[in-house]
Amino acid sequence: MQIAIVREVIDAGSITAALKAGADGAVCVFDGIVRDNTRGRRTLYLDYEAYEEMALNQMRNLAEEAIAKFGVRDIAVVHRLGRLYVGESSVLIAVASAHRGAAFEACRWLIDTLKKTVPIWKKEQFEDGAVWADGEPFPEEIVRG
Amino acid sequence: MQIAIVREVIDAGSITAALKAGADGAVCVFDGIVRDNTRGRRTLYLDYEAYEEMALNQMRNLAEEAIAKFGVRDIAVVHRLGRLYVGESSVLIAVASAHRGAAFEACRWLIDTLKKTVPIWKKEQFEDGAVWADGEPFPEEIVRG
Amino acid sequence: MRVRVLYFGVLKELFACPSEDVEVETGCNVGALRKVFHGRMPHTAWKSMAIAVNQEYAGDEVLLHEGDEVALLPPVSGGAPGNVPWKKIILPSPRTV
Amino acid sequence: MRVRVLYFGVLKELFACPSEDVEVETGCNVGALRKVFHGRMPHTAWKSMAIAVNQEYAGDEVLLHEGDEVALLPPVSGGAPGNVPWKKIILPSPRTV
Repeated sequence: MQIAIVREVIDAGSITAALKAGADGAVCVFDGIVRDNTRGRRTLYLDYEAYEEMALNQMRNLAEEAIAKFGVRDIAVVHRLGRLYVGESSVLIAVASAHRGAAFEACRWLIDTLKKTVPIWKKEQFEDGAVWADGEPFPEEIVRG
Repeated sequence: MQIAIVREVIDAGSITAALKAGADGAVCVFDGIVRDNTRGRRTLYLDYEAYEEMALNQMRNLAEEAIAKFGVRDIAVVHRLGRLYVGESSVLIAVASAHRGAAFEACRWLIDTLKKTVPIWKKEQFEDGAVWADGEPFPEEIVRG
Repeated sequence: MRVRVLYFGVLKELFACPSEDVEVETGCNVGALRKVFHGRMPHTAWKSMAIAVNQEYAGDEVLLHEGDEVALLPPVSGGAPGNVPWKKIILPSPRTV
Repeated sequence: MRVRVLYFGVLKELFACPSEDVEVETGCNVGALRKVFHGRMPHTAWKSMAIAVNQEYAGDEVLLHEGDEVALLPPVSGGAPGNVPWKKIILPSPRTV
Protein backbone atom coordinates (compact mmCIF):
# COMPACT_ATOMS: atom_id res chain seq x y z
CA MET A 1 0.00 0.00 0.00
CA GLN A 2 1.54 3.28 -1.09
CA ILE A 3 0.01 6.30 0.61
CA ALA A 4 1.79 9.57 0.10
CA ILE A 5 1.55 13.33 0.02
CA VAL A 6 4.14 14.83 -2.28
CA ARG A 7 5.17 18.27 -3.50
CA GLU A 8 6.75 17.19 -6.79
CA VAL A 9 5.24 15.77 -9.99
CA ILE A 10 3.32 12.52 -9.44
CA ASP A 11 4.98 9.72 -11.40
CA ALA A 12 2.05 7.58 -12.48
CA GLY A 13 4.24 5.07 -14.29
CA SER A 14 6.41 4.12 -11.35
CA ILE A 15 3.46 4.09 -8.93
CA THR A 16 1.42 1.65 -11.02
CA ALA A 17 4.49 -0.44 -11.91
CA ALA A 18 5.30 -0.84 -8.21
CA LEU A 19 1.68 -1.74 -7.49
CA LYS A 20 1.23 -4.64 -9.94
CA ALA A 21 1.72 -8.23 -8.85
CA GLY A 22 1.21 -11.61 -10.47
CA ALA A 23 -2.21 -12.20 -8.98
CA ASP A 24 -3.65 -9.06 -10.59
CA GLY A 25 -5.77 -9.10 -13.71
CA ALA A 26 -6.85 -5.47 -13.60
CA VAL A 27 -5.53 -2.11 -12.56
CA CYS A 28 -7.88 0.87 -12.48
CA VAL A 29 -6.27 4.28 -12.25
CA PHE A 30 -7.84 7.63 -11.53
CA ASP A 31 -5.74 10.63 -12.43
CA GLY A 32 -7.12 13.97 -11.29
CA ILE A 33 -5.71 16.86 -13.28
CA VAL A 34 -5.88 20.63 -13.15
CA ARG A 35 -8.44 21.81 -15.66
CA ASP A 36 -7.97 25.03 -17.60
CA ASN A 37 -11.27 26.52 -16.53
CA THR A 38 -14.06 26.44 -14.00
CA ARG A 39 -17.42 27.15 -15.57
CA GLY A 40 -15.72 28.99 -18.38
CA ARG A 41 -13.52 31.16 -16.16
CA ARG A 42 -9.87 30.63 -17.10
CA THR A 43 -7.73 29.01 -14.41
CA LEU A 44 -4.07 29.99 -14.09
CA TYR A 45 -3.06 27.59 -11.32
CA LEU A 46 -4.27 25.93 -8.12
CA ASP A 47 -2.65 26.03 -4.69
CA TYR A 48 -3.29 22.87 -2.68
CA GLU A 49 -2.78 22.70 1.06
CA ALA A 50 -3.54 20.03 3.64
CA TYR A 51 -3.79 19.22 7.29
CA GLU A 52 -1.02 16.91 6.39
CA GLU A 53 -0.70 14.31 9.17
CA MET A 54 -4.46 13.91 9.37
CA ALA A 55 -4.79 13.73 5.59
CA LEU A 56 -2.22 10.94 5.44
CA ASN A 57 -4.03 9.04 8.20
CA GLN A 58 -7.35 9.47 6.42
CA MET A 59 -5.91 8.33 3.10
CA ARG A 60 -4.44 5.24 4.78
CA ASN A 61 -7.74 4.48 6.52
CA LEU A 62 -9.66 4.85 3.26
CA ALA A 63 -7.28 2.50 1.43
CA GLU A 64 -7.57 -0.11 4.18
CA GLU A 65 -11.35 0.24 4.17
CA ALA A 66 -11.46 -0.14 0.38
CA ILE A 67 -9.35 -3.30 0.47
CA ALA A 68 -11.70 -4.82 3.04
CA LYS A 69 -14.89 -3.53 1.40
CA PHE A 70 -14.17 -4.41 -2.24
CA GLY A 71 -11.73 -7.29 -1.83
CA VAL A 72 -9.07 -5.69 -4.01
CA ARG A 73 -5.43 -6.68 -3.50
CA ASP A 74 -3.54 -3.41 -3.23
CA ILE A 75 -3.97 0.34 -3.56
CA ALA A 76 -1.84 3.44 -4.10
CA VAL A 77 -3.11 6.92 -3.19
CA VAL A 78 -0.82 9.86 -3.86
CA HIS A 79 -1.86 13.50 -3.50
CA ARG A 80 0.24 16.46 -4.47
CA LEU A 81 0.32 19.80 -2.60
CA GLY A 82 1.59 23.23 -3.53
CA ARG A 83 1.12 25.12 -6.77
CA LEU A 84 -0.16 23.09 -9.71
CA TYR A 85 -0.59 24.32 -13.24
CA VAL A 86 -3.09 23.27 -15.90
CA GLY A 87 -2.57 19.66 -16.97
CA GLU A 88 -0.69 18.60 -13.84
CA SER A 89 -1.97 15.73 -11.71
CA SER A 90 -3.19 16.62 -8.24
CA VAL A 91 -4.12 13.09 -7.21
CA LEU A 92 -3.47 9.58 -8.45
CA ILE A 93 -5.38 6.56 -7.21
CA ALA A 94 -4.46 3.11 -8.50
CA VAL A 95 -6.22 -0.11 -7.53
CA ALA A 96 -4.93 -3.59 -8.38
CA SER A 97 -7.26 -6.56 -8.26
CA ALA A 98 -7.78 -10.01 -9.70
CA HIS A 99 -11.00 -8.82 -11.38
CA ARG A 100 -11.96 -5.56 -12.99
CA GLY A 101 -15.31 -4.93 -11.31
CA ALA A 102 -13.80 -4.60 -7.84
CA ALA A 103 -10.94 -2.46 -9.19
CA PHE A 104 -13.34 0.05 -10.78
CA GLU A 105 -15.64 0.17 -7.77
CA ALA A 106 -12.86 0.62 -5.23
CA CYS A 107 -11.18 3.31 -7.34
CA ARG A 108 -14.41 5.27 -7.74
CA TRP A 109 -15.28 4.94 -4.05
CA LEU A 110 -11.78 6.11 -3.07
CA ILE A 111 -11.83 9.33 -5.09
CA ASP A 112 -15.44 10.11 -4.13
CA THR A 113 -14.72 9.54 -0.43
CA LEU A 114 -11.33 11.28 -0.52
CA LYS A 115 -12.98 14.39 -1.89
CA LYS A 116 -15.44 14.49 0.99
CA THR A 117 -13.32 13.45 3.96
CA VAL A 118 -9.59 13.98 3.45
CA PRO A 119 -8.55 17.41 4.79
CA ILE A 120 -7.04 18.96 1.68
CA TRP A 121 -8.11 22.30 0.22
CA LYS A 122 -7.43 24.17 -2.95
CA LYS A 123 -7.46 27.80 -3.89
CA GLU A 124 -7.99 28.58 -7.53
CA GLN A 125 -6.20 31.46 -9.15
CA PHE A 126 -8.07 33.02 -12.04
CA GLU A 127 -6.92 35.88 -14.17
CA ASP A 128 -9.09 38.26 -12.16
CA GLY A 129 -8.88 36.89 -8.62
CA ALA A 130 -8.61 33.85 -6.39
CA VAL A 131 -11.25 31.73 -4.64
CA TRP A 132 -11.17 28.81 -2.28
CA ALA A 133 -12.86 25.89 -3.98
CA ASP A 134 -16.19 25.05 -2.47
CA GLY A 135 -15.86 21.53 -1.14
CA GLU A 136 -18.62 18.99 -1.18
CA PRO A 137 -20.47 19.00 2.17
CA PHE A 138 -19.01 16.70 4.82
CA PRO A 139 -20.85 13.41 5.29
CA GLU A 140 -23.36 13.56 8.17
CA GLU A 141 -21.29 11.28 10.41
CA ILE A 142 -18.40 13.75 10.34
CA VAL A 143 -20.33 16.92 11.15
CA ARG A 144 -22.52 16.22 14.12
CA GLY A 145 -22.80 19.90 15.03
CA MET B 1 -8.77 9.33 -30.44
CA GLN B 2 -6.02 6.73 -30.39
CA ILE B 3 -7.23 3.27 -31.43
CA ALA B 4 -4.55 0.68 -31.99
CA ILE B 5 -3.66 -2.97 -32.07
CA VAL B 6 0.00 -3.50 -31.26
CA ARG B 7 2.41 -6.40 -30.85
CA GLU B 8 4.91 -4.69 -28.55
CA VAL B 9 4.65 -3.54 -24.91
CA ILE B 10 1.84 -1.03 -24.35
CA ASP B 11 3.31 2.25 -23.13
CA ALA B 12 0.67 3.53 -20.72
CA GLY B 13 2.63 6.68 -19.89
CA SER B 14 2.90 8.00 -23.41
CA ILE B 15 -0.69 7.03 -24.27
CA THR B 16 -2.19 8.93 -21.34
CA ALA B 17 0.21 11.86 -21.76
CA ALA B 18 -0.85 12.21 -25.40
CA LEU B 19 -4.50 12.01 -24.37
CA LYS B 20 -4.63 14.81 -21.79
CA ALA B 21 -5.71 18.31 -22.72
CA GLY B 22 -6.41 21.51 -20.83
CA ALA B 23 -10.15 21.00 -20.59
CA ASP B 24 -9.77 17.68 -18.74
CA GLY B 25 -10.16 17.32 -15.01
CA ALA B 26 -10.10 13.53 -14.89
CA VAL B 27 -8.48 10.62 -16.64
CA CYS B 28 -9.66 7.12 -15.87
CA VAL B 29 -7.42 4.29 -17.01
CA PHE B 30 -8.12 0.59 -17.19
CA ASP B 31 -5.08 -1.61 -17.52
CA GLY B 32 -5.80 -5.29 -18.15
CA ILE B 33 -2.89 -7.48 -17.19
CA VAL B 34 -1.99 -11.15 -17.50
CA ARG B 35 -2.70 -12.84 -14.18
CA ASP B 36 -0.50 -15.64 -12.87
CA ASN B 37 -3.36 -18.09 -12.48
CA THR B 38 -6.89 -18.98 -13.49
CA ARG B 39 -8.84 -20.49 -10.63
CA GLY B 40 -5.61 -21.58 -8.99
CA ARG B 41 -4.11 -23.18 -12.11
CA ARG B 42 -0.75 -21.56 -12.87
CA THR B 43 -0.59 -19.58 -16.10
CA LEU B 44 2.64 -19.50 -18.11
CA TYR B 45 1.57 -17.12 -20.84
CA LEU B 46 -1.35 -16.09 -23.06
CA ASP B 47 -1.48 -15.97 -26.85
CA TYR B 48 -3.82 -13.28 -28.15
CA GLU B 49 -5.10 -13.23 -31.69
CA ALA B 50 -7.66 -11.08 -33.49
CA TYR B 51 -9.74 -10.63 -36.59
CA GLU B 52 -7.63 -7.56 -36.84
CA GLU B 53 -9.36 -5.20 -39.30
CA MET B 54 -12.74 -5.90 -37.78
CA ALA B 55 -11.38 -5.57 -34.23
CA LEU B 56 -9.95 -2.14 -35.07
CA ASN B 57 -13.25 -1.04 -36.60
CA GLN B 58 -15.14 -2.28 -33.56
CA MET B 59 -12.78 -0.54 -31.17
CA ARG B 60 -13.17 2.71 -33.10
CA ASN B 61 -16.96 2.36 -33.13
CA LEU B 62 -17.02 1.70 -29.39
CA ALA B 63 -14.86 4.74 -28.66
CA GLU B 64 -17.09 6.97 -30.80
CA GLU B 65 -20.18 5.56 -29.15
CA ALA B 66 -18.70 6.15 -25.68
CA ILE B 67 -17.85 9.77 -26.48
CA ALA B 68 -21.44 10.36 -27.63
CA LYS B 69 -23.05 8.34 -24.83
CA PHE B 70 -21.06 9.63 -21.84
CA GLY B 71 -20.00 13.06 -23.09
CA VAL B 72 -16.30 12.45 -22.45
CA ARG B 73 -13.73 14.41 -24.43
CA ASP B 74 -11.31 11.80 -25.74
CA ILE B 75 -10.45 8.12 -25.54
CA ALA B 76 -7.52 5.80 -26.22
CA VAL B 77 -8.02 2.05 -26.70
CA VAL B 78 -4.93 -0.07 -27.32
CA HIS B 79 -4.94 -3.87 -27.43
CA ARG B 80 -1.86 -6.03 -27.68
CA LEU B 81 -1.66 -9.30 -29.62
CA GLY B 82 0.82 -12.17 -29.59
CA ARG B 83 2.41 -13.89 -26.61
CA LEU B 84 2.03 -12.10 -23.29
CA TYR B 85 3.59 -13.16 -20.01
CA VAL B 86 2.35 -12.68 -16.46
CA GLY B 87 2.23 -9.01 -15.48
CA GLU B 88 2.12 -7.67 -19.03
CA SER B 89 -0.74 -5.44 -20.19
CA SER B 90 -3.05 -6.88 -22.81
CA VAL B 91 -5.32 -3.86 -23.08
CA LEU B 92 -5.22 -0.24 -22.03
CA ILE B 93 -8.25 2.02 -22.08
CA ALA B 94 -7.89 5.67 -21.09
CA VAL B 95 -10.73 8.17 -20.95
CA ALA B 96 -10.25 11.92 -20.52
CA SER B 97 -13.12 14.09 -19.39
CA ALA B 98 -13.92 17.34 -17.62
CA HIS B 99 -15.54 15.39 -14.77
CA ARG B 100 -14.73 12.10 -13.13
CA GLY B 101 -18.14 10.45 -13.19
CA ALA B 102 -18.31 10.31 -16.97
CA ALA B 103 -14.67 9.17 -17.20
CA PHE B 104 -15.28 6.20 -14.89
CA GLU B 105 -18.54 5.22 -16.55
CA ALA B 106 -17.17 5.41 -20.08
CA CYS B 107 -14.04 3.46 -19.15
CA ARG B 108 -16.05 0.70 -17.47
CA TRP B 109 -18.50 0.52 -20.36
CA LEU B 110 -15.66 0.32 -22.89
CA ILE B 111 -13.87 -2.62 -21.29
CA ASP B 112 -17.15 -4.46 -20.58
CA THR B 113 -18.33 -3.98 -24.16
CA LEU B 114 -14.93 -4.66 -25.72
CA LYS B 115 -14.81 -8.00 -23.96
CA LYS B 116 -18.16 -9.00 -25.44
CA THR B 117 -17.98 -7.61 -28.96
CA VAL B 118 -14.44 -7.02 -30.22
CA PRO B 119 -13.16 -10.08 -32.12
CA ILE B 120 -10.06 -10.91 -30.09
CA TRP B 121 -9.37 -14.32 -28.55
CA LYS B 122 -6.84 -15.67 -26.16
CA LYS B 123 -5.42 -19.10 -25.54
CA GLU B 124 -4.01 -19.73 -22.11
CA GLN B 125 -0.94 -21.86 -21.66
CA PHE B 126 -0.80 -23.68 -18.35
CA GLU B 127 1.96 -25.95 -17.16
CA ASP B 128 -0.11 -28.96 -18.16
CA GLY B 129 -1.90 -27.86 -21.30
CA ALA B 130 -3.53 -25.02 -23.20
CA VAL B 131 -7.15 -23.87 -23.45
CA TRP B 132 -8.99 -21.23 -25.41
CA ALA B 133 -10.51 -18.82 -22.92
CA ASP B 134 -14.25 -19.05 -22.72
CA GLY B 135 -15.57 -15.70 -23.82
CA GLU B 136 -18.62 -14.06 -22.40
CA PRO B 137 -21.67 -14.83 -24.56
CA PHE B 138 -22.27 -12.40 -27.41
CA PRO B 139 -25.00 -9.82 -26.80
CA GLU B 140 -28.35 -10.90 -28.24
CA GLU B 141 -28.27 -8.28 -31.02
CA ILE B 142 -25.08 -9.81 -32.41
CA VAL B 143 -26.15 -13.45 -32.51
CA ARG B 144 -29.54 -13.63 -34.13
CA GLY B 145 -29.09 -17.27 -35.07
CA MET C 1 -20.94 -18.39 -56.06
CA ARG C 2 -18.02 -18.41 -53.70
CA VAL C 3 -17.49 -16.78 -50.34
CA ARG C 4 -14.35 -16.79 -48.27
CA VAL C 5 -14.90 -18.19 -44.77
CA LEU C 6 -12.48 -17.22 -42.02
CA TYR C 7 -12.02 -19.18 -38.81
CA PHE C 8 -10.80 -17.72 -35.54
CA GLY C 9 -9.80 -18.93 -32.12
CA VAL C 10 -10.85 -22.48 -31.37
CA LEU C 11 -12.40 -22.84 -34.85
CA LYS C 12 -9.09 -22.29 -36.56
CA GLU C 13 -7.79 -25.31 -34.67
CA LEU C 14 -11.00 -27.25 -35.18
CA PHE C 15 -10.79 -26.86 -38.95
CA ALA C 16 -7.00 -26.88 -38.92
CA CYS C 17 -6.88 -23.88 -41.22
CA PRO C 18 -7.49 -20.13 -41.00
CA SER C 19 -9.88 -19.91 -43.94
CA GLU C 20 -11.60 -21.77 -46.79
CA ASP C 21 -13.35 -20.84 -49.98
CA VAL C 22 -16.88 -22.20 -49.83
CA GLU C 23 -19.26 -22.64 -52.74
CA VAL C 24 -22.81 -21.50 -51.88
CA GLU C 25 -26.00 -21.14 -53.89
CA THR C 26 -27.16 -17.73 -55.00
CA GLY C 27 -29.65 -16.41 -52.46
CA CYS C 28 -27.89 -18.16 -49.62
CA ASN C 29 -28.07 -16.12 -46.42
CA VAL C 30 -26.12 -16.18 -43.16
CA GLY C 31 -28.67 -18.52 -41.57
CA ALA C 32 -28.25 -21.09 -44.33
CA LEU C 33 -24.47 -20.94 -44.05
CA ARG C 34 -24.80 -21.32 -40.29
CA LYS C 35 -26.73 -24.56 -40.84
CA VAL C 36 -24.02 -25.93 -43.12
CA PHE C 37 -21.39 -25.34 -40.48
CA HIS C 38 -23.60 -26.49 -37.64
CA GLY C 39 -23.05 -30.10 -38.59
CA ARG C 40 -19.30 -29.70 -38.69
CA MET C 41 -18.87 -28.36 -35.17
CA PRO C 42 -19.22 -29.86 -31.72
CA HIS C 43 -21.96 -28.31 -29.61
CA THR C 44 -19.61 -26.54 -27.18
CA ALA C 45 -17.87 -24.65 -29.98
CA TRP C 46 -21.16 -23.83 -31.68
CA LYS C 47 -22.80 -22.24 -28.65
CA SER C 48 -23.09 -18.47 -28.99
CA MET C 49 -21.18 -18.32 -32.29
CA ALA C 50 -21.40 -15.02 -34.18
CA ILE C 51 -21.00 -14.47 -37.90
CA ALA C 52 -19.56 -11.38 -39.53
CA VAL C 53 -19.95 -10.54 -43.20
CA ASN C 54 -17.35 -8.14 -44.55
CA GLN C 55 -16.30 -7.31 -40.99
CA GLU C 56 -19.75 -6.45 -39.67
CA TYR C 57 -21.74 -8.70 -37.36
CA ALA C 58 -24.54 -10.16 -39.47
CA GLY C 59 -27.87 -11.73 -38.54
CA ASP C 60 -29.28 -14.84 -40.23
CA GLU C 61 -31.31 -12.78 -42.73
CA VAL C 62 -28.27 -11.14 -44.32
CA LEU C 63 -27.78 -12.29 -47.94
CA LEU C 64 -24.37 -13.44 -49.09
CA HIS C 65 -22.77 -12.19 -52.28
CA GLU C 66 -19.97 -13.45 -54.47
CA GLY C 67 -16.61 -12.73 -52.84
CA ASP C 68 -17.99 -11.90 -49.39
CA GLU C 69 -15.65 -12.34 -46.45
CA VAL C 70 -17.57 -14.39 -43.92
CA ALA C 71 -16.03 -14.86 -40.47
CA LEU C 72 -17.09 -17.48 -37.92
CA LEU C 73 -16.45 -15.99 -34.52
CA PRO C 74 -16.40 -17.92 -31.25
CA PRO C 75 -17.30 -15.84 -28.17
CA VAL C 76 -14.59 -13.22 -27.91
CA SER C 77 -12.20 -13.09 -24.98
CA GLY C 78 -10.01 -10.06 -25.51
CA GLY C 79 -9.07 -7.61 -22.83
CA ALA C 80 -8.11 -8.58 -19.34
CA PRO C 81 -8.94 -11.89 -17.68
CA GLY C 82 -12.70 -12.26 -17.49
CA ASN C 83 -14.84 -13.11 -14.53
CA VAL C 84 -16.20 -16.05 -16.49
CA PRO C 85 -14.45 -19.31 -15.62
CA TRP C 86 -12.37 -20.76 -18.43
CA LYS C 87 -13.30 -24.15 -19.74
CA LYS C 88 -11.57 -26.74 -21.88
CA ILE C 89 -13.06 -27.15 -25.34
CA ILE C 90 -12.48 -30.64 -26.69
CA LEU C 91 -11.37 -30.47 -30.29
CA PRO C 92 -12.49 -33.29 -32.60
CA SER C 93 -10.35 -34.16 -35.59
CA PRO C 94 -10.89 -31.81 -38.51
CA ARG C 95 -13.40 -32.98 -41.08
CA THR C 96 -14.35 -31.72 -44.49
CA VAL C 97 -17.84 -30.58 -45.50
CA MET D 1 -6.80 24.71 30.25
CA ARG D 2 -5.36 25.41 26.82
CA VAL D 3 -5.97 23.77 23.47
CA ARG D 4 -4.24 24.53 20.21
CA VAL D 5 -6.67 25.48 17.45
CA LEU D 6 -5.57 25.07 13.84
CA TYR D 7 -7.17 26.89 10.90
CA PHE D 8 -7.18 25.62 7.35
CA GLY D 9 -8.23 26.82 3.93
CA VAL D 10 -10.44 29.87 3.97
CA LEU D 11 -10.31 30.00 7.81
CA LYS D 12 -6.56 30.55 7.83
CA GLU D 13 -7.19 33.68 5.77
CA LEU D 14 -10.22 34.65 7.80
CA PHE D 15 -8.28 34.59 11.04
CA ALA D 16 -5.07 35.69 9.33
CA CYS D 17 -3.07 33.01 11.12
CA PRO D 18 -2.63 29.23 10.91
CA SER D 19 -3.26 28.51 14.60
CA GLU D 20 -3.99 29.98 18.03
CA ASP D 21 -3.76 28.78 21.61
CA VAL D 22 -7.22 29.09 23.13
CA GLU D 23 -8.05 28.99 26.84
CA VAL D 24 -11.15 26.85 27.55
CA GLU D 25 -12.85 25.72 30.75
CA THR D 26 -12.35 22.19 32.04
CA GLY D 27 -15.22 20.04 30.78
CA CYS D 28 -15.50 22.03 27.55
CA ASN D 29 -16.50 19.82 24.64
CA VAL D 30 -16.33 20.25 20.88
CA GLY D 31 -19.88 21.63 20.78
CA ALA D 32 -19.00 24.40 23.23
CA LEU D 33 -15.88 25.32 21.26
CA ARG D 34 -17.95 25.33 18.10
CA LYS D 35 -20.27 27.94 19.66
CA VAL D 36 -17.34 30.17 20.60
CA PHE D 37 -16.13 30.18 17.03
CA HIS D 38 -19.59 30.45 15.57
CA GLY D 39 -19.73 34.15 16.44
CA ARG D 40 -16.39 34.80 14.82
CA MET D 41 -17.23 33.43 11.39
CA PRO D 42 -19.48 34.55 8.55
CA HIS D 43 -22.30 32.15 7.78
CA THR D 44 -20.89 30.98 4.45
CA ALA D 45 -17.62 29.84 6.03
CA TRP D 46 -19.40 28.23 8.98
CA LYS D 47 -21.69 26.07 6.89
CA SER D 48 -20.74 22.40 7.04
CA MET D 49 -17.61 23.01 9.11
CA ALA D 50 -16.01 19.92 10.67
CA ILE D 51 -13.85 19.75 13.77
CA ALA D 52 -11.02 17.31 14.35
CA VAL D 53 -9.47 16.64 17.74
CA ASN D 54 -5.97 15.18 17.61
CA GLN D 55 -6.44 14.42 13.91
CA GLU D 56 -9.71 12.54 14.21
CA TYR D 57 -13.07 13.99 13.20
CA ALA D 58 -14.92 14.70 16.44
CA GLY D 59 -18.60 15.20 17.20
CA ASP D 60 -19.93 17.87 19.57
CA GLU D 61 -19.95 15.49 22.55
CA VAL D 62 -16.18 14.88 22.49
CA LEU D 63 -14.49 16.35 25.58
CA LEU D 64 -11.41 18.52 25.19
CA HIS D 65 -8.28 17.98 27.21
CA GLU D 66 -5.26 20.15 28.02
CA GLY D 67 -2.94 20.30 25.02
CA ASP D 68 -5.41 18.88 22.49
CA GLU D 69 -4.89 19.79 18.86
CA VAL D 70 -8.23 21.03 17.59
CA ALA D 71 -8.61 21.69 13.87
CA LEU D 72 -11.38 23.74 12.26
CA LEU D 73 -11.94 22.27 8.82
CA PRO D 74 -13.91 23.92 6.01
CA PRO D 75 -15.45 21.47 3.52
CA VAL D 76 -12.52 19.72 1.90
CA SER D 77 -11.76 20.07 -1.81
CA GLY D 78 -8.80 17.82 -2.50
CA GLY D 79 -8.48 15.56 -5.49
CA ALA D 80 -9.48 16.54 -8.95
CA PRO D 81 -11.88 19.35 -9.86
CA GLY D 82 -15.26 18.64 -8.33
CA ASN D 83 -18.64 18.64 -9.95
CA VAL D 84 -19.77 21.21 -7.41
CA PRO D 85 -19.61 24.76 -8.76
CA TRP D 86 -17.04 26.93 -7.04
CA LYS D 87 -18.20 29.99 -5.19
CA LYS D 88 -16.53 33.09 -3.86
CA ILE D 89 -16.36 33.28 -0.08
CA ILE D 90 -16.25 36.89 1.10
CA LEU D 91 -13.65 37.29 3.82
CA PRO D 92 -14.40 39.81 6.57
CA SER D 93 -11.49 41.46 8.35
CA PRO D 94 -9.97 39.22 11.02
CA ARG D 95 -11.28 39.79 14.52
CA THR D 96 -10.20 38.55 17.92
CA VAL D 97 -12.39 36.54 20.35
